[in-house]
Amino acid sequence: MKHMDPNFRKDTKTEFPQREELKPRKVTTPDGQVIDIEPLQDYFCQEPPKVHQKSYFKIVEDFYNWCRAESLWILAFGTGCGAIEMRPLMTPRFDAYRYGIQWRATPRQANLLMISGYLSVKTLKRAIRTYEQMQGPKYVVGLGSCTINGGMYWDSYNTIKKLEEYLPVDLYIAGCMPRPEALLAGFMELKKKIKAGNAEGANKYAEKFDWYKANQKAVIKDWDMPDYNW
Amino acid sequence: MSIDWPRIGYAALTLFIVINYGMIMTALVRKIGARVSGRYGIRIYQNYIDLVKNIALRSKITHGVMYYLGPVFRLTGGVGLLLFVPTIYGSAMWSNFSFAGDLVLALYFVFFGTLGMALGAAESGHPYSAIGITRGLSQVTVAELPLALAVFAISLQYQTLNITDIVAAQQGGIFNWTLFTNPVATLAALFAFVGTMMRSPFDVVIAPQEIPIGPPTEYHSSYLALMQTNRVLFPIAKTVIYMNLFFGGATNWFEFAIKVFAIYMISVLVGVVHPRFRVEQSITFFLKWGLPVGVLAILLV
Amino acid sequence: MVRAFVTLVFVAILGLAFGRLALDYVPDAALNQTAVHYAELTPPETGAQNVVAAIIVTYRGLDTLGEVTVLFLTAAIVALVLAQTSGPTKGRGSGLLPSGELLQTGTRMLTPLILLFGIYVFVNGHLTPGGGFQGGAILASAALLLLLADPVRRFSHRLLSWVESGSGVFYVLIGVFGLFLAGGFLDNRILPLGDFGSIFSAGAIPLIYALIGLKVGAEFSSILESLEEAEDH
Amino acid sequence: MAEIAMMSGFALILLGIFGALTNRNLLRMIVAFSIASTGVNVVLVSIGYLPGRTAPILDAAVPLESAAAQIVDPVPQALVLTAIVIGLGVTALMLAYAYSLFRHRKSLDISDFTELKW
Amino acid sequence: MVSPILIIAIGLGAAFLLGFVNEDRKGIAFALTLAALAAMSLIALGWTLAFAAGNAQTADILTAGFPPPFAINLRMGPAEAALSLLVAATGFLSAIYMRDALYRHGRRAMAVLLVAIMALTGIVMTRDIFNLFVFFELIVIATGGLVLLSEDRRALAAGFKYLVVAQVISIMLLIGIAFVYHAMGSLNIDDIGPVALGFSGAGLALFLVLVALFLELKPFPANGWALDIYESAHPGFSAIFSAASGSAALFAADKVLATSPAWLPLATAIGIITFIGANILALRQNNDRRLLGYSSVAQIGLLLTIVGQRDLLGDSYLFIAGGVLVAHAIAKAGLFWMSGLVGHRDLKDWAVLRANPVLIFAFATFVAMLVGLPPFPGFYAKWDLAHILMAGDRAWLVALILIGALIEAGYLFRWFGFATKREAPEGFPGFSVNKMGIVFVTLLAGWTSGWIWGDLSANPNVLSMVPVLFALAFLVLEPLPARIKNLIAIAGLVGWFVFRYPAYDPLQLVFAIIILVGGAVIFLASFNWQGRRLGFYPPAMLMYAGLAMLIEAETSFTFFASWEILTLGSYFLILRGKMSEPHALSYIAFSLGGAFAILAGFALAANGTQPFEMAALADVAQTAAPYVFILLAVGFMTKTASIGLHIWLPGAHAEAETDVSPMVSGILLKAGLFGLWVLLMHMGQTQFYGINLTYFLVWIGAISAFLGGLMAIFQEDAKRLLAYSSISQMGYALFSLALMNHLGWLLALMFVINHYVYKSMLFLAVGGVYARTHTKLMYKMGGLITLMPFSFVSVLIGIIAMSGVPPLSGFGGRWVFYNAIMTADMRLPIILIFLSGPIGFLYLFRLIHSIFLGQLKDEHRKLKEAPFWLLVPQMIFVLFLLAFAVVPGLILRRVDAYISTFFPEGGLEWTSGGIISEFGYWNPVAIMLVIGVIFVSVFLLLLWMNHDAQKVKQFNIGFAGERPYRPETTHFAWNFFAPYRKAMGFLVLPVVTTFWNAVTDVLHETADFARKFYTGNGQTYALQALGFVVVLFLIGSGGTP
Repeated sequence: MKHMDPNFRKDTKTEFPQREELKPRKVTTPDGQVIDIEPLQDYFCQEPPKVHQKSYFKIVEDFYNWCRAESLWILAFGTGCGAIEMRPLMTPRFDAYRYGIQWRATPRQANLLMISGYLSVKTLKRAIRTYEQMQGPKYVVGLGSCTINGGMYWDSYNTIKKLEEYLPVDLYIAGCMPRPEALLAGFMELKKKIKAGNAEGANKYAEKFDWYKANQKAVIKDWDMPDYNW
Repeated sequence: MSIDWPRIGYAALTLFIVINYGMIMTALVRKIGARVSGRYGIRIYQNYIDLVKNIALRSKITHGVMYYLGPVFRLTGGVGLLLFVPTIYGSAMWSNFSFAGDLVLALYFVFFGTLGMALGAAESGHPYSAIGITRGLSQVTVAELPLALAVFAISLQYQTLNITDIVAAQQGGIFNWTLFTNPVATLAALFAFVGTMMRSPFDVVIAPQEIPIGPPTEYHSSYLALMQTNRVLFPIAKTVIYMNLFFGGATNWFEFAIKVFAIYMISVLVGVVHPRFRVEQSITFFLKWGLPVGVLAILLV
Repeated sequence: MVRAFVTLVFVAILGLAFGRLALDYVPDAALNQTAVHYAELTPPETGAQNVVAAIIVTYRGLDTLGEVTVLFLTAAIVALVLAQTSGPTKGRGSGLLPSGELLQTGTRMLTPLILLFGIYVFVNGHLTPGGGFQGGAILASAALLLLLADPVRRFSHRLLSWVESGSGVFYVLIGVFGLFLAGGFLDNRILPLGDFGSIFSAGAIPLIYALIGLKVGAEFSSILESLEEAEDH
Repeated sequence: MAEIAMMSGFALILLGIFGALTNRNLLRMIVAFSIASTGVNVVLVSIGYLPGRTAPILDAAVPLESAAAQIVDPVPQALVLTAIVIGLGVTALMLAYAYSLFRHRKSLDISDFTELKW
Repeated sequence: MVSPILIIAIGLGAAFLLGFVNEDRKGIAFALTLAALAAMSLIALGWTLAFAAGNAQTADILTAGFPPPFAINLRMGPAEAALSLLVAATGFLSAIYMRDALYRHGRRAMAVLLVAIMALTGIVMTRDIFNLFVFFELIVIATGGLVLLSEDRRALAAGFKYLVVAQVISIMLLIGIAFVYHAMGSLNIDDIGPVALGFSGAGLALFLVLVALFLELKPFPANGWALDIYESAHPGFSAIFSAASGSAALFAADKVLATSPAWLPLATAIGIITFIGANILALRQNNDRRLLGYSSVAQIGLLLTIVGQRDLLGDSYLFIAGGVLVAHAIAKAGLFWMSGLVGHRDLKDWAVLRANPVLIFAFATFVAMLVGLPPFPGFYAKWDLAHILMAGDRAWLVALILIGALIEAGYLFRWFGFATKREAPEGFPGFSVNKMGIVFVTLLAGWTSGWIWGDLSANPNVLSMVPVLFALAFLVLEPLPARIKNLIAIAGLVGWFVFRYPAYDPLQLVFAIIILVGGAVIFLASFNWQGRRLGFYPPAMLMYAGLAMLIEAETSFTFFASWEILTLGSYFLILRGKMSEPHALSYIAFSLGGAFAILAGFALAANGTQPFEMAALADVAQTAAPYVFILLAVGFMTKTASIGLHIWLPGAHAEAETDVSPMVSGILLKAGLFGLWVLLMHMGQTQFYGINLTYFLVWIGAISAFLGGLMAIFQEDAKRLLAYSSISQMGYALFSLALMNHLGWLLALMFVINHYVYKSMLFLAVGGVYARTHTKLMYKMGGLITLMPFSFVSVLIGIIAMSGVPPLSGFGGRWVFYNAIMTADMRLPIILIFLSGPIGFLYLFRLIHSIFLGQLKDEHRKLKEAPFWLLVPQMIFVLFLLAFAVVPGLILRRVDAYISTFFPEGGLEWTSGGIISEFGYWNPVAIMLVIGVIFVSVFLLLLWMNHDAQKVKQFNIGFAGERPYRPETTHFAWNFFAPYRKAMGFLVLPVVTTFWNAVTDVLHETADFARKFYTGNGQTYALQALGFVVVLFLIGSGGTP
């Protein structure tokens, strides 16, 4: 740690210029009227995330949780070297399908975000967006030691170390990298957690929204997105 | 106009049967596919789980009115298509609402859901949706052509546009089926069938990685649930039309199940052995192969 | 060169056409019906000895009126054209030397004679060869002589104009009289035909010829003067 | 006689036209047209000529009774007079134009006056 | 009656009298001139009126009191009287017009003018060939003088060139006259006996006379000198030179030709070559006066052609030649006079006329007169001419005349387009009042002549038809506010419908509903325009008048007149669009081409009988029938924009104003369809070499439907897309009509109704969007659904209806279509139709997606819904579509029954439980109900499950971890159907456009090449004149001189 500049990551003083496209601008309408455009306000929904209540009936909630557990749709989003370990899951050898696991290409339809390896700050931004665009209940699984403590990149200038500071992680699968078998085992664990009703990452994210945002903004210095990406 | 309640009951029952049949059958088809490639495959009831899970999602978003209505259109299209076509031959009740219109209605109602879905997906403002839609629409225009020609051919052959009459004319033995009395038309129709089932090689519309599954890229939760329902319902409704027109129809639910499955498998079998076409390739394909067969069909009648 | 050749070819072909006309031309053995009519009926109808004059003034009087108008027009237009033209502004005669005494005196002597001769020619037009045009031209030659002899000399525009217009109007009036008093426009019989062969015969022919003579003379003079004046500006 | 006159008339016309169309000098053109006009007049007169007859003036030499057999056709003679006068008028007009053109443009070459074309 | 000789005497006398007037007393001189010209005009007018009233007999005026041929005689007949009036009146008006110039040049110039007019009347009246020569020479000399009135210094050179050529001509003429005299023994024209066509002796002499007279008419190509005069002379004089001199010279030629009918073919040949040649050359002209010169030459050529046909024309000769002549003279004089109002000489400078709307109206009038459109004399003349020539087996001549006329229309209307559309020069000083007054007088004369010719014509007078008068009344109403005019227009349309309602048969009724009631509904949108909206209502109402008359037309004449009127009206209407100048031009070019085909078709069908009942088309002789069919079909198909003849449509419809687009698309196109309908009704079974001609129509319809749709899907411009879609829809209609069976016709009728509704609706919706976004490019819009919900709904309903998706009315069309093709003989074209159905779906989706869905743009965020009045008709259409979807029988039943009179077989059975055909059935109510119930149920289900959905904004999309930055780059709309273009793009290569471009290019290039011929060298001109004589001589004498 001694070689690290303590202010490097948590520097909040330096003002980074906002991206041109997101700056407020003046636009002439076809009628010649000049109007103000506030891109972040006009083009993005500014609502904060809500905490969603569980179903009123426990039995229903349990049934739902069982279904959620048995129908894990993973967002096809690879961050680090772990992405390569996820592919074999679909092969006849591992055949993740039989556990109700599928890959979905769009965050809207996926409910499991696998952070498959080290997460650079740049990718973190995308990961946050993607996570926020998924519909709850949604789960985050960190893959490999890099997501746990930075792993071999612990003193990198550009990767984050603890994923749970930025996203509500439900489960870490250790290893560098974890093998597909480990992944499968991890999924089973996740299922259990879901079925038990403990995988409430989305609600946690909503509850501790400010904390997460502060952490996120601390590392992402050119924060140029709405607080919550609907 | 008096409402024929029993008919509505039968319609609901038909719907129920077909949806469940479709849920199971599509899962079965996937399972067969998995087994062919040496996997265990999904559970036979996986479709139900996915459906419930999607309904059970807690947070939902909407992009606007048309976005909201898109899946409604879609499912209405599927349900309507099913109910406008006589399902079981020989039964007045299982003919559902086919009194409202003939073959032409069925052919054109196919577009109802497509249109609504396209509109809904487009309102999400997602370029991938739009790209997917252009692909889908581009492809379907040409893919439907051989079917239109085949339908024209067989309606000329049977001198009627009434589906029930067409089925009636095919009764009395397997060789009375259009498949055998007019194999060219059937072949033409099968081109269209394969082309519109959204399976490989004609599934670039929903290319999962390039344009994350195309038109429905923004759909989730119950929207997706409705669409999933439609996804099991609609192909079967379409298959029913093919069955009625070319494969002698079905006189009972068992025959229905068998025939639909068999016909459905055609597209699956074609799909598993063919890589994906680009859109212009599929258009060219249908013009090069589907169209001549269709033309031959109407010339031979 | 090409143009000259093409012109040559065209002219040659035109020559062929003319040649064909000429080759096909057979002189009449006798006068045609029109000419016979003129030959036989000119004296009784018009009282003119000179058949050509009768034709010009009476039978084809409208042509002649047109002819006079041509000259009238020409005079007017030449004046117009030249009025538009700004020549060297050196004053009258544009620096031409005045002619010598001999010439001037000769001119003075000759002019009345010429005028007289001109008048003679048009007054006798219905009797002998000649007529208004010829006479008028002779009158104008006097004017030409004067101008040549003394480039600085100018005639009265007003006079020329009055003579020109007056004779023209009178000519037309005579024509209109014919309409009311005799058989038609320009009928010479508004005046008595008189004795065949005498100077006061042939109805209005001498009168008209006189008017034509005056008019032509005035017009020619006016044209000549306009041309001369063009040098003045 | 008449034929010779007519032929020479035609020749004059052709010469005149050729001259007018090949000489670019305005004055030469005018002169050439004068020649052509003269040719026309000659042809005109020659048409009315009947061999062996006399001028159409009915004096003592040509009594009225035999006039029709003695005189030449008077009509062309009348026409030619008109033609001459008209030719004169046009020539005068052209001369005036030529003068004016020269004054304006300092040129007498017809090919210099082509600003109006196409 | 005053003796006509006084016309000459007064002119001459006054000219001489002017000599007495002091050079400085210009006012007196001018007054004298005017008085003389007025007197001349009045005498001519007196005679004309007397002839018109039948109080006068043709009079021979003897000069010198002797009978012809010994003395010169003049003749005053009806033609002479009218021409003298024309000449004298032109002179009178020109004199007023040229007042300033005349003052500047003094009494001499006035005298020259008087002599010129006098000489022209002399040419008209004289019966002596040498006298004719004298008058001609007077004209030559006077022209030489009057050219100088121009302020253009170049006129001097032009005058000299003119004199040079005049010399050559006079040599020919004089030699000719001399030898004619020699041959005939007389100078009287009446004595020039019939001279056989030959090139020796008398024949050659007459040839020289004729060729000289023809040269006076400035025949193509030996006419450079005349054009230089036209270009440089004072416009007042050019008016005389064109209107009066041309007419007089023509009459002279006519007089001489009348004596020897054997020579008529020569006149025809020279005339038609001149007509076409001069018109082609005019195409490349940018100088207004030179263009008018070419046009004058062309018109005189046409007249010479007509003169050449006088043997065939018989009694109608005067009517026809007179009609063309009067139209030409009035219009050309008017245009030359107008050119004096325009400060600069480029055609585009005529834009300055926009300062005064009446002048634009006058311009339009003159152009229409020249082209021969109703209600002007040329129209009646053209009609009769075509009929007589066709009946006389001279179809080739009709074809040539019509081609020439089309070219002429091309450049005239292009010019008119310049005047109305191009930038007007700045610092415009204003118009001279007396010059403008003269133009207005001419304008009045033009309309009067139209009325007179209509009255003289054996056919009905267009100007006494109520709808036309109603439309013209709007000219008077122009000062009123637009909304009041709009109200009157609507009242007029509806009133006429109510008034005529009992007389319509069901077919007419459907068209009448669309045209009149539908027109009124579209007019509701016009309430959106405030101010006076000059120039909108007269053409619009003219179009409606034409349409209203068209559907009631019983004779071919009324039909054709209505056709021309609606074409003219719609042209002006289309031209109003901001960028529509080139498109309006191609519209009018194609429309007139089509109209000419129709004219030829009718003429061929009538075979001389007039009036020709439309119903008699069925009885056309076997030999002519296929040609009649083809001509008429081509004519009608230009209006329906069938493929090959379609290139005018996209631009014309797309660039028109918002409320004009639905009029010209939703309503006007139906005129072509109506024509086809009538054609097929009467001649549906016409065979050509054993093939039923409707087969071709089926193919053309199918190809149009297919390619029109295919082109539509590649458009970026919303209105263009809709326009191409119209091509496709009209193709459908043509296809179904040509199927020639019961349901085919019913289908065509449904297309007529449906196309009107949804095309009007879509055009209005797009127009409403355009009104807010100021762009028609779809990719520049997007996401407007929330801002313009009503517009969206109408587009949505329009799209569902149009693409044939149940439950809306479009499906009914598809259903009938399937039933119709079941009994059709043709199968292959149906493939194209099958393909075009889904293609229609493609472009419609593109329309709604690119505009209303997708990403909203920065500059559109604050847009308002489309203007109220644009929405009103749309909502009416929406309601109608919904109603029509449920109860199609309301209209269709009656028509179905009516069609049974033509095709008893294959009708529909209308029961309470649905509509039953031979092959299938369809229950609109049940469909609507079932779909409605399912839809509502599913919707409620979704609402129950997803009622708490969070509304997000447009950039909240899953964008592969990224996020959009700008709506422009996120809206997928440009080149929307790129894959389709890759696969099918080769089918929409602009082959047809290239073809028509090549045609016009060839014409233009020819013109450009040929005009180099006019080097501007007077000698060359003279050489050309000589060459003209020589070549004619060589050709005439068979190459063996």
